[in-house]
Amino acid sequence: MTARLVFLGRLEDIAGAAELAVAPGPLEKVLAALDPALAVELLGERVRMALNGALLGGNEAVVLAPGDELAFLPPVSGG
Amino acid sequence: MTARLVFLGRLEDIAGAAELAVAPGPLEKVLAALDPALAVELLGERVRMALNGALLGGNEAVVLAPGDELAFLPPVSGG
Amino acid sequence: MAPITSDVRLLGEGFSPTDQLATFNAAHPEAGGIVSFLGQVRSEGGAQAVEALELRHYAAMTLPGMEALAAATKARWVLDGLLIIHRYGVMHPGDPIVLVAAAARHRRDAFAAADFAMDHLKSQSWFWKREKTAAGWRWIEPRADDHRDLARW
Amino acid sequence: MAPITSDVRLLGEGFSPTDQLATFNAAHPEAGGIVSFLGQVRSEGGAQAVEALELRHYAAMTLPGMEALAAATKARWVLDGLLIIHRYGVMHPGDPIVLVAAAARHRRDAFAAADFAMDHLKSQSWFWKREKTAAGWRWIEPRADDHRDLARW
Repeated sequence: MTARLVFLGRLEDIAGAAELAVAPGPLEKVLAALDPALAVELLGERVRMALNGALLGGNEAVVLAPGDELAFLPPVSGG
Repeated sequence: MTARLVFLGRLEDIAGAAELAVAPGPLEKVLAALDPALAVELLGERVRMALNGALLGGNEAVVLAPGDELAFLPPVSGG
Repeated sequence: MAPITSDVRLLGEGFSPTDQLATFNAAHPEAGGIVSFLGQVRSEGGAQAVEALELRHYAAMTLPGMEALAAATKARWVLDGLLIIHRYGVMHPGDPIVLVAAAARHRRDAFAAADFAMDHLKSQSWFWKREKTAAGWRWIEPRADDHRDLARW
Repeated sequence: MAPITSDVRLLGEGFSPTDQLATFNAAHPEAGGIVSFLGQVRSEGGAQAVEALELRHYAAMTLPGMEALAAATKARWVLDGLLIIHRYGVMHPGDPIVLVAAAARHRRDAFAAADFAMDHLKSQSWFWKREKTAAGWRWIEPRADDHRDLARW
């Protein structure tokens, strides 16, 4: 079973897809398998992450388990 | 031609009418001709007066001319 | 820039706040935000319940005062449009009393303008109110809150 | 006292703000005052005119965040009812984006609650916006104003 990356806002356009199925494992390993241009954007300092709908603080070591959903959230722009 | 007194809010109930035609002349003479119980209410410190739609400051000597409309305005109670 | 429109009405008959607001919204497609306030006669149970409310006005001053308030409101905030409708006469629970709506490019202007107009309508407009409960009709005195609200501006 | 009702919706389709407000008003006869905010896609002319606007949301977080905001708003002011409706998807000039309404016994609570909810929806809710002009689609960055608005509370 895979894990999923979810790209919000302009990150979806950069990734060319709203979601991407990836092999579970440590985040750095997951990112290393992506297009480097996309990986750089995902690691931008204004991009936050949420694991299964819960916002991460930014200092956690993230290891994706099978079925996990990791979302990359650029700054919100208001309704 | 007479002048008119206009009674607003609870003053209308006390006067028993919304308006009263009076002989023109100085205000104190006009009030002296009214029921004393009504005159006391009209002179209450929270009652303001407006002559022909313009609020008076309270220190003017008011002399009613024929056709004048003098309104007695108790404190407003909001919409 | 087109002149700012405003619409100030003193009505002796009931009105539909949502119809009025729909018309106002449709007239202001250029506004990003519209804030409205609807004040209505409260429906409540119990011995203190208000069965009817009467607002009296003074023809020579009430509507001119509302128009002056609208002018002051438009002068103070950047608005696309302003609507002020106020009832007089006898009203019953659920009836609308007052509707204020402000349309503006920026949300904060619309909120502040509607809030300002309501505080002044409530405390400085020429309306006298009496309420009917099971104990009969009673004239309402000004509330200290109204004066505190006014001191905010 | 009956529990405070609140109605929070995230919609992918258009809605009628005045119909929604009419329903909300009818549900709150006990409230003396109802404040509403309607945000709509601006209609403007010129080369910079927005032809379309898209809001994207994140299913796992956007509606739960709006519900948490409604709970925080109800906890902070004394309200009879609260309505929050927000669109996502592609919208065009004149289309409603967001409707917030707060019903309260006291006017000030209704104004503050609607204002608070809007400031937080604008700056803290999980929406991403892009606009289409003659130059094509462009993602919108957060505005400094939104953060200033939030610092008020």
